Amino acid sequence: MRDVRLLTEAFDPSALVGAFTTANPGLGGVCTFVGEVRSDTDVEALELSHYAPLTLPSMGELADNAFARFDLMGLLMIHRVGQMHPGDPIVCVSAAARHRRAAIDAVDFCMDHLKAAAWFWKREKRDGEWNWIEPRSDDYADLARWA
Amino acid sequence: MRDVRLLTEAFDPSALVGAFTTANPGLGGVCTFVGEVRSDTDVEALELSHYAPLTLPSMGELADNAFARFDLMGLLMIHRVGQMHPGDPIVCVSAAARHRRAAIDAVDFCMDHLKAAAWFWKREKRDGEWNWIEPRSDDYADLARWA
Amino acid sequence: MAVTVIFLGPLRDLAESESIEVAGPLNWEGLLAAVGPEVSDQLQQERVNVACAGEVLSDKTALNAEDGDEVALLPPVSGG
Amino acid sequence: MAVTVIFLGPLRDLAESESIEVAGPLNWEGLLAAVGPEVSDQLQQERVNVACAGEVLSDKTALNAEDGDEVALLPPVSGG
Repeated sequence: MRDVRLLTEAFDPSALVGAFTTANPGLGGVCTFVGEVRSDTDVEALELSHYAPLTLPSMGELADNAFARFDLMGLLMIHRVGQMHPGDPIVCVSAAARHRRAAIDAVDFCMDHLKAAAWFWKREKRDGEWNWIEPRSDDYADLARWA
Repeated sequence: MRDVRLLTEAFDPSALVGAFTTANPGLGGVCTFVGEVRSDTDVEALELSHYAPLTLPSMGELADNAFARFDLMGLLMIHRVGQMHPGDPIVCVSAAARHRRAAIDAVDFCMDHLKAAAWFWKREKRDGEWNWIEPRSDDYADLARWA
Repeated sequence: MAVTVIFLGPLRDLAESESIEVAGPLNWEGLLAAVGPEVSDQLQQERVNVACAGEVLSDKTALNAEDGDEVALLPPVSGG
Repeated sequence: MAVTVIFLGPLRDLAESESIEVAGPLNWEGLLAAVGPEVSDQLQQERVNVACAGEVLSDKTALNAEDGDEVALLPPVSGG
Protein backbone atom coordinates (compact mmCIF):
# COMPACT_ATOMS: atom_id res chain seq x y z
CA MET A 1 0.00 0.00 0.00
CA ARG A 2 1.53 3.25 -1.23
CA ASP A 3 0.02 6.62 -0.36
CA VAL A 4 1.89 9.81 -1.27
CA ARG A 5 0.13 13.13 -0.83
CA LEU A 6 0.74 16.86 -0.77
CA LEU A 7 -1.89 18.52 1.42
CA THR A 8 -2.91 22.17 1.51
CA GLU A 9 -5.06 21.79 4.63
CA ALA A 10 -4.42 20.63 8.22
CA PHE A 11 -4.41 16.85 8.68
CA ASP A 12 -4.66 14.32 11.51
CA PRO A 13 -1.62 11.99 11.39
CA SER A 14 -3.12 9.41 13.77
CA ALA A 15 -6.19 8.92 11.57
CA LEU A 16 -4.00 8.49 8.48
CA VAL A 17 -1.59 6.12 10.23
CA GLY A 18 -4.48 4.10 11.67
CA ALA A 19 -5.99 3.59 8.21
CA PHE A 20 -2.55 2.86 6.77
CA THR A 21 -1.82 0.19 9.40
CA THR A 22 -5.17 -1.48 8.75
CA ALA A 23 -4.46 -1.42 5.01
CA ASN A 24 -1.29 -3.51 5.48
CA PRO A 25 -2.45 -6.78 7.07
CA GLY A 26 0.32 -9.18 7.97
CA LEU A 27 2.87 -6.54 8.88
CA GLY A 28 5.44 -7.14 11.61
CA GLY A 29 5.98 -3.50 12.43
CA VAL A 30 5.08 0.06 11.54
CA CYS A 31 7.40 3.00 12.06
CA THR A 32 5.99 6.51 11.88
CA PHE A 33 7.52 9.95 12.07
CA VAL A 34 5.38 13.05 12.49
CA GLY A 35 6.99 16.48 12.30
CA GLU A 36 5.18 19.47 13.75
CA VAL A 37 5.70 23.22 13.85
CA ARG A 38 7.59 23.72 17.13
CA SER A 39 5.76 25.79 19.69
CA ASP A 40 8.57 26.38 22.17
CA THR A 41 10.10 29.14 20.06
CA ASP A 42 8.88 32.59 19.09
CA VAL A 43 7.79 31.39 15.67
CA GLU A 44 4.30 32.69 14.95
CA ALA A 45 3.75 30.92 11.66
CA LEU A 46 5.52 28.72 9.15
CA GLU A 47 4.92 28.64 5.42
CA LEU A 48 5.96 25.90 3.06
CA SER A 49 5.90 26.57 -0.65
CA HIS A 50 6.42 24.05 -3.42
CA TYR A 51 6.62 23.85 -7.19
CA ALA A 52 3.71 21.77 -8.41
CA PRO A 53 5.33 20.31 -11.57
CA LEU A 54 8.20 18.88 -9.48
CA THR A 55 7.22 18.44 -5.84
CA LEU A 56 4.66 15.63 -5.86
CA PRO A 57 6.42 13.71 -8.69
CA SER A 58 9.68 13.88 -6.71
CA MET A 59 7.92 12.55 -3.60
CA GLY A 60 6.69 9.67 -5.74
CA GLU A 61 10.25 8.96 -6.88
CA LEU A 62 11.41 9.07 -3.28
CA ALA A 63 8.74 6.48 -2.39
CA ASP A 64 9.89 4.32 -5.33
CA ASN A 65 13.48 4.54 -4.08
CA ALA A 66 12.41 3.56 -0.55
CA PHE A 67 10.53 0.52 -1.90
CA ALA A 68 13.58 -0.45 -3.98
CA ARG A 69 15.98 -0.05 -1.07
CA PHE A 70 14.02 -1.53 1.86
CA ASP A 71 11.82 -4.61 2.18
CA LEU A 72 8.56 -2.72 2.69
CA MET A 73 4.92 -3.71 2.61
CA GLY A 74 3.59 -0.17 2.60
CA LEU A 75 4.64 3.46 2.69
CA LEU A 76 2.63 6.54 3.63
CA MET A 77 4.18 9.95 2.85
CA ILE A 78 2.21 13.09 3.60
CA HIS A 79 3.60 16.62 3.39
CA ARG A 80 1.79 19.89 4.09
CA VAL A 81 2.22 23.05 2.06
CA GLY A 82 0.81 26.49 2.83
CA GLN A 83 0.74 28.40 6.08
CA MET A 84 0.88 26.53 9.41
CA HIS A 85 0.95 27.44 13.08
CA PRO A 86 2.78 26.07 16.13
CA GLY A 87 1.61 22.52 16.87
CA ASP A 88 0.37 21.86 13.33
CA PRO A 89 1.65 18.65 11.69
CA ILE A 90 3.94 19.37 8.71
CA VAL A 91 4.98 15.91 7.61
CA CYS A 92 4.04 12.30 8.32
CA VAL A 93 5.94 9.29 7.00
CA SER A 94 4.90 5.78 7.98
CA ALA A 95 6.45 2.52 6.78
CA ALA A 96 5.06 -0.98 7.27
CA ALA A 97 7.33 -4.01 6.94
CA ARG A 98 7.78 -7.57 8.07
CA HIS A 99 10.85 -6.61 10.10
CA ARG A 100 11.45 -3.48 12.14
CA ARG A 101 14.82 -2.54 10.60
CA ALA A 102 13.28 -1.97 7.15
CA ALA A 103 10.42 0.08 8.62
CA ILE A 104 12.66 2.29 10.79
CA ASP A 105 15.33 2.77 8.09
CA ALA A 106 12.74 3.63 5.43
CA VAL A 107 11.26 6.37 7.62
CA ASP A 108 14.75 7.70 8.38
CA PHE A 109 15.64 7.66 4.66
CA CYS A 110 12.44 9.39 3.55
CA MET A 111 12.67 12.08 6.25
CA ASP A 112 16.29 12.89 5.40
CA HIS A 113 15.33 13.31 1.74
CA LEU A 114 12.17 15.32 2.46
CA LYS A 115 14.23 17.65 4.69
CA ALA A 116 17.13 18.35 2.36
CA ALA A 117 16.39 17.01 -1.11
CA ALA A 118 12.69 17.55 -1.91
CA TRP A 119 11.23 20.59 -3.64
CA PHE A 120 10.01 22.56 -0.63
CA TRP A 121 10.91 26.02 0.59
CA LYS A 122 10.21 27.02 4.15
CA ARG A 123 9.96 30.40 5.79
CA GLU A 124 8.97 31.35 9.29
CA LYS A 125 7.43 34.44 10.82
CA ARG A 126 8.95 35.93 13.99
CA ASP A 127 7.95 39.34 15.33
CA GLY A 128 5.78 39.80 12.27
CA GLU A 129 8.67 39.25 9.81
CA TRP A 130 9.07 36.38 7.40
CA ASN A 131 12.50 34.73 7.01
CA TRP A 132 13.51 31.92 4.68
CA ILE A 133 15.00 28.79 6.26
CA GLU A 134 17.79 26.83 4.64
CA PRO A 135 18.52 23.22 5.62
CA ARG A 136 20.85 22.93 8.63
CA SER A 137 24.30 21.44 7.94
CA ASP A 138 23.07 18.48 10.05
CA ASP A 139 20.39 17.88 7.44
CA TYR A 140 22.97 17.63 4.65
CA ALA A 141 25.10 15.31 6.80
CA ASP A 142 22.06 13.10 7.49
CA LEU A 143 21.30 12.93 3.77
CA ALA A 144 24.87 11.98 2.93
CA ARG A 145 24.51 8.78 5.00
CA TRP A 146 22.41 7.24 2.21
CA ALA A 147 24.72 8.09 -0.72
CA MET B 1 6.99 12.91 29.80
CA ARG B 2 8.09 9.36 30.55
CA ASP B 3 5.67 6.44 30.40
CA VAL B 4 6.99 2.88 30.73
CA ARG B 5 4.50 0.05 31.07
CA LEU B 6 4.23 -3.71 30.95
CA LEU B 7 0.71 -4.68 29.91
CA THR B 8 -1.07 -8.01 30.32
CA GLU B 9 -4.03 -7.04 28.15
CA ALA B 10 -4.46 -5.89 24.54
CA PHE B 11 -3.78 -2.19 23.93
CA ASP B 12 -4.44 0.45 21.28
CA PRO B 13 -1.14 2.04 20.23
CA SER B 14 -2.77 4.97 18.43
CA ALA B 15 -4.68 6.04 21.56
CA LEU B 16 -1.49 5.86 23.65
CA VAL B 17 0.59 7.71 21.06
CA GLY B 18 -2.10 10.37 20.65
CA ALA B 19 -2.14 11.04 24.40
CA PHE B 20 1.66 10.95 24.50
CA THR B 21 1.98 13.50 21.67
CA THR B 22 -0.49 15.84 23.40
CA ALA B 23 1.48 15.47 26.64
CA ASN B 24 4.64 16.84 24.99
CA PRO B 25 3.75 20.34 23.80
CA GLY B 26 6.46 22.14 21.87
CA LEU B 27 7.90 19.02 20.24
CA GLY B 28 9.42 19.16 16.77
CA GLY B 29 8.82 15.52 15.94
CA VAL B 30 7.52 12.21 17.23
CA CYS B 31 8.81 8.86 16.05
CA THR B 32 6.82 5.75 16.86
CA PHE B 33 7.39 2.06 16.28
CA VAL B 34 4.61 -0.48 16.77
CA GLY B 35 5.39 -4.19 16.52
CA GLU B 36 2.58 -6.65 15.91
CA VAL B 37 2.21 -10.42 15.80
CA ARG B 38 2.67 -11.18 12.10
CA SER B 39 -0.34 -12.72 10.44
CA ASP B 40 1.20 -13.81 7.13
CA THR B 41 2.74 -16.92 8.69
CA ASP B 42 1.20 -20.07 10.14
CA VAL B 43 1.68 -18.79 13.70
CA GLU B 44 -1.54 -19.33 15.64
CA ALA B 45 -0.49 -17.59 18.84
CA LEU B 46 2.48 -15.93 20.47
CA GLU B 47 3.28 -15.88 24.16
CA LEU B 48 5.66 -13.51 25.89
CA SER B 49 6.75 -14.31 29.42
CA HIS B 50 8.76 -12.08 31.72
CA TYR B 51 10.30 -12.09 35.17
CA ALA B 52 8.54 -9.46 37.27
CA PRO B 53 11.44 -8.52 39.58
CA LEU B 54 13.64 -7.69 36.57
CA THR B 55 11.56 -6.88 33.50
CA LEU B 56 9.85 -3.58 34.29
CA PRO B 57 12.86 -2.21 36.24
CA SER B 58 15.11 -3.01 33.25
CA MET B 59 12.69 -1.20 30.91
CA GLY B 60 12.96 1.79 33.23
CA GLU B 61 16.76 1.66 33.01
CA LEU B 62 16.52 1.43 29.23
CA ALA B 63 14.34 4.58 29.24
CA ASP B 64 16.91 6.33 31.49
CA ASN B 65 19.68 5.37 29.07
CA ALA B 66 17.67 6.71 26.11
CA PHE B 67 17.11 10.03 27.91
CA ALA B 68 20.84 10.22 28.75
CA ARG B 69 21.89 9.42 25.20
CA PHE B 70 19.42 11.42 23.08
CA ASP B 71 17.98 14.91 23.43
CA LEU B 72 14.41 13.80 24.17
CA MET B 73 11.35 15.57 25.50
CA GLY B 74 9.37 12.41 26.12
CA LEU B 75 9.49 8.64 25.81
CA LEU B 76 6.66 6.11 25.76
CA MET B 77 7.61 2.43 26.08
CA ILE B 78 4.85 -0.18 26.20
CA HIS B 79 5.41 -3.95 26.05
CA ARG B 80 2.81 -6.70 26.17
CA VAL B 81 3.22 -9.96 28.03
CA GLY B 82 0.93 -12.97 27.94
CA GLN B 83 -0.70 -14.70 25.01
CA MET B 84 -1.34 -12.77 21.79
CA HIS B 85 -2.79 -13.52 18.37
CA PRO B 86 -1.88 -12.45 14.82
CA GLY B 87 -2.44 -8.72 14.38
CA ASP B 88 -2.17 -7.93 18.11
CA PRO B 89 0.28 -5.16 19.06
CA ILE B 90 3.26 -6.47 21.07
CA VAL B 91 5.35 -3.37 21.59
CA CYS B 92 5.03 0.38 21.11
CA VAL B 93 7.88 2.84 21.55
CA SER B 94 7.35 6.53 20.87
CA ALA B 95 9.89 9.31 21.30
CA ALA B 96 9.23 13.06 21.20
CA ALA B 97 12.08 15.50 20.58
CA ARG B 98 12.88 18.93 19.21
CA HIS B 99 14.75 17.39 16.28
CA ARG B 100 13.88 14.31 14.29
CA ARG B 101 17.28 12.57 14.58
CA ALA B 102 16.97 12.22 18.36
CA ALA B 103 13.41 10.90 18.08
CA ILE B 104 14.20 8.35 15.36
CA ASP B 105 17.46 7.19 16.95
CA ALA B 106 15.85 6.81 20.40
CA VAL B 107 13.14 4.55 18.98
CA ASP B 108 15.76 2.53 17.11
CA PHE B 109 17.89 2.22 20.27
CA CYS B 110 14.98 1.18 22.50
CA MET B 111 13.66 -1.37 20.00
CA ASP B 112 17.07 -3.00 19.56
CA HIS B 113 17.40 -3.35 23.32
CA LEU B 114 13.84 -4.58 23.83
CA LYS B 115 14.42 -7.22 21.14
CA ALA B 116 17.72 -8.63 22.32
CA ALA B 117 18.56 -7.29 25.78
CA ALA B 118 15.35 -7.06 27.84
CA TRP B 119 13.95 -9.79 30.09
CA PHE B 120 11.36 -11.30 27.79
CA TRP B 121 11.01 -14.81 26.46
CA LYS B 122 8.88 -15.50 23.42
CA ARG B 123 7.34 -18.66 22.12
CA GLU B 124 5.00 -19.25 19.24
CA LYS B 125 2.39 -21.86 18.47
CA ARG B 126 2.32 -23.53 15.05
CA ASP B 127 0.20 -26.58 14.27
CA GLY B 128 -0.81 -26.68 17.91
CA GLU B 129 2.81 -26.88 19.17
CA TRP B 130 4.66 -24.24 21.17
CA ASN B 131 8.26 -23.40 20.26
CA TRP B 132 10.62 -20.96 21.97
CA ILE B 133 12.11 -18.20 19.83
CA GLU B 134 15.66 -16.96 20.29
CA PRO B 135 16.77 -13.57 18.99
CA ARG B 136 17.91 -13.66 15.35
CA SER B 137 21.59 -12.98 14.70
CA ASP B 138 20.39 -9.74 13.04
CA ASP B 139 19.00 -8.68 16.39
CA TYR B 140 22.38 -9.11 18.09
CA ALA B 141 24.06 -7.22 15.23
CA ASP B 142 21.54 -4.39 15.58
CA LEU B 143 22.18 -4.20 19.30
CA ALA B 144 25.96 -4.08 18.80
CA ARG B 145 25.60 -0.80 16.87
CA TRP B 146 25.00 1.04 20.17
CA ALA B 147 27.93 -0.41 22.10
CA MET C 1 2.99 33.09 -25.91
CA ALA C 2 6.34 33.50 -24.24
CA VAL C 3 8.62 31.70 -21.79
CA THR C 4 7.39 32.02 -18.19
CA VAL C 5 10.18 32.27 -15.62
CA ILE C 6 9.07 31.27 -12.10
CA PHE C 7 10.94 32.35 -8.95
CA LEU C 8 10.75 29.90 -6.06
CA GLY C 9 11.40 30.36 -2.35
CA PRO C 10 13.79 33.18 -1.43
CA LEU C 11 14.40 34.02 -5.11
CA ARG C 12 10.85 35.35 -5.16
CA ASP C 13 11.83 38.03 -2.64
CA LEU C 14 14.97 38.93 -4.59
CA ALA C 15 13.03 39.15 -7.86
CA GLU C 16 10.17 40.99 -6.12
CA SER C 17 7.92 38.93 -8.35
CA GLU C 18 6.51 35.41 -8.63
CA SER C 19 7.19 35.17 -12.34
CA ILE C 20 8.09 37.12 -15.45
CA GLU C 21 7.38 36.56 -19.14
CA VAL C 22 10.31 36.54 -21.54
CA ALA C 23 10.17 36.15 -25.31
CA GLY C 24 11.43 32.76 -26.46
CA PRO C 25 13.66 31.09 -27.33
CA LEU C 26 15.51 31.61 -24.06
CA ASN C 27 19.02 30.32 -23.39
CA TRP C 28 21.28 30.60 -20.29
CA GLU C 29 22.69 34.01 -21.25
CA GLY C 30 19.20 35.30 -22.03
CA LEU C 31 17.93 34.05 -18.65
CA LEU C 32 20.77 35.74 -16.73
CA ALA C 33 20.05 38.99 -18.55
CA ALA C 34 16.28 38.75 -17.97
CA VAL C 35 16.21 38.14 -14.19
CA GLY C 36 18.18 41.15 -12.96
CA PRO C 37 21.59 41.25 -11.29
CA GLU C 38 20.64 39.87 -7.85
CA VAL C 39 18.88 36.76 -9.10
CA SER C 40 21.54 36.39 -11.78
CA ASP C 41 24.24 36.22 -9.08
CA GLN C 42 22.27 33.51 -7.25
CA LEU C 43 21.61 31.57 -10.46
CA GLN C 44 25.32 31.24 -11.12
CA GLN C 45 25.81 29.44 -7.80
CA GLU C 46 25.96 25.67 -8.06
CA ARG C 47 23.32 25.18 -5.37
CA VAL C 48 20.60 26.86 -7.45
CA ASN C 49 18.87 24.56 -9.93
CA VAL C 50 16.85 25.32 -13.04
CA ALA C 51 13.93 23.31 -14.37
CA CYS C 52 12.48 23.66 -17.85
CA ALA C 53 9.11 22.19 -18.82
CA GLY C 54 8.94 20.19 -15.58
CA GLU C 55 12.43 18.67 -15.81
CA VAL C 56 15.36 19.71 -13.63
CA LEU C 57 18.30 20.43 -15.94
CA SER C 58 21.49 18.50 -15.19
CA ASP C 59 23.37 21.34 -16.91
CA LYS C 60 21.46 24.58 -16.45
CA THR C 61 23.77 26.47 -18.81
CA ALA C 62 22.36 24.27 -21.60
CA LEU C 63 18.92 25.87 -21.12
CA ASN C 64 16.97 26.09 -24.33
CA ALA C 65 13.39 27.14 -23.60
CA GLU C 66 10.78 27.62 -26.30
CA ASP C 67 7.76 29.88 -26.20
CA GLY C 68 5.17 28.23 -23.92
CA ASP C 69 7.76 26.57 -21.69
CA GLU C 70 7.89 27.25 -17.97
CA VAL C 71 11.39 27.81 -16.55
CA ALA C 72 11.62 27.44 -12.74
CA LEU C 73 14.50 28.85 -10.70
CA LEU C 74 15.02 26.53 -7.70
CA PRO C 75 17.09 27.71 -4.72
CA PRO C 76 18.29 25.31 -1.99
CA VAL C 77 15.33 23.43 -0.53
CA SER C 78 14.17 23.01 3.08
CA GLY C 79 11.27 20.67 3.69
CA GLY C 80 9.89 18.66 6.58
CA MET D 1 11.53 -21.09 54.31
CA ALA D 2 13.89 -22.18 51.58
CA VAL D 3 15.51 -20.82 48.41
CA THR D 4 13.06 -20.70 45.48
CA VAL D 5 14.65 -21.45 42.10
CA ILE D 6 12.61 -20.07 39.17
CA PHE D 7 12.96 -21.42 35.63
CA LEU D 8 12.32 -18.84 32.89
CA GLY D 9 11.53 -19.29 29.22
CA PRO D 10 12.75 -22.51 27.62
CA LEU D 11 14.42 -23.63 30.87
CA ARG D 12 10.90 -24.15 32.21
CA ASP D 13 10.32 -26.86 29.64
CA LEU D 14 13.67 -28.51 30.38
CA ALA D 15 13.00 -28.45 34.13
CA GLU D 16 9.39 -29.54 33.59
CA SER D 17 8.57 -27.13 36.37
CA GLU D 18 8.15 -23.41 36.99
CA SER D 19 10.12 -23.47 40.21
CA ILE D 20 11.61 -25.70 42.89
CA GLU D 21 12.37 -25.16 46.56
CA VAL D 22 15.89 -25.89 47.78
CA ALA D 23 17.18 -25.64 51.35
CA GLY D 24 19.50 -22.64 51.85
CA PRO D 25 22.19 -21.57 51.81
CA LEU D 26 22.61 -22.32 48.10
CA ASN D 27 25.84 -21.80 46.17
CA TRP D 28 26.74 -22.45 42.51
CA GLU D 29 27.61 -26.12 43.03
CA GLY D 30 24.42 -26.64 45.05
CA LEU D 31 22.38 -24.99 42.30
CA LEU D 32 23.91 -27.18 39.56
CA ALA D 33 23.17 -30.27 41.63
CA ALA D 34 19.60 -29.20 42.41
CA VAL D 35 18.34 -28.45 38.90
CA GLY D 36 19.02 -31.74 37.16
CA PRO D 37 21.54 -32.52 34.40
CA GLU D 38 19.76 -30.82 31.46
CA VAL D 39 19.27 -27.45 33.12
CA SER D 40 22.73 -27.80 34.71
CA ASP D 41 24.27 -28.10 31.20
CA GLN D 42 22.44 -24.96 30.07
CA LEU D 43 23.39 -23.06 33.23
CA GLN D 44 27.06 -23.56 32.54
CA GLN D 45 26.75 -21.78 29.19
CA GLU D 46 27.80 -18.15 29.23
CA ARG D 47 24.55 -16.97 27.63
CA VAL D 48 22.44 -18.12 30.60
CA ASN D 49 22.25 -15.59 33.44
CA VAL D 50 21.34 -16.01 37.08
CA ALA D 51 19.59 -13.46 39.28
CA CYS D 52 19.41 -13.64 43.06
CA ALA D 53 17.01 -11.51 45.11
CA GLY D 54 16.15 -9.39 42.06
CA GLU D 55 19.74 -8.68 40.98
CA VAL D 56 21.42 -10.25 37.94
CA LEU D 57 24.76 -11.69 39.09
CA SER D 58 27.81 -10.47 37.21
CA ASP D 59 29.51 -13.74 38.26
CA LYS D 60 26.88 -16.43 38.61
CA THR D 61 29.40 -18.91 40.09
CA ALA D 62 29.58 -16.56 43.12
CA LEU D 63 25.92 -17.35 43.93
CA ASN D 64 25.24 -17.28 47.64
CA ALA D 65 21.49 -17.49 48.24
CA GLU D 66 19.96 -17.51 51.71
CA ASP D 67 16.66 -19.02 52.79
CA GLY D 68 13.89 -16.75 51.50
CA ASP D 69 15.84 -15.62 48.42
CA GLU D 70 14.50 -16.14 44.93
CA VAL D 71 17.04 -17.40 42.38
CA ALA D 72 16.01 -16.93 38.74
CA LEU D 73 17.60 -18.83 35.86
CA LEU D 74 17.53 -16.58 32.79
CA PRO D 75 18.11 -18.06 29.33
CA PRO D 76 18.75 -15.85 26.26
CA VAL D 77 15.97 -13.32 25.85
CA SER D 78 13.75 -12.51 22.87
CA GLY D 79 11.41 -9.58 23.23
CA GLY D 80 9.53 -7.18 20.95
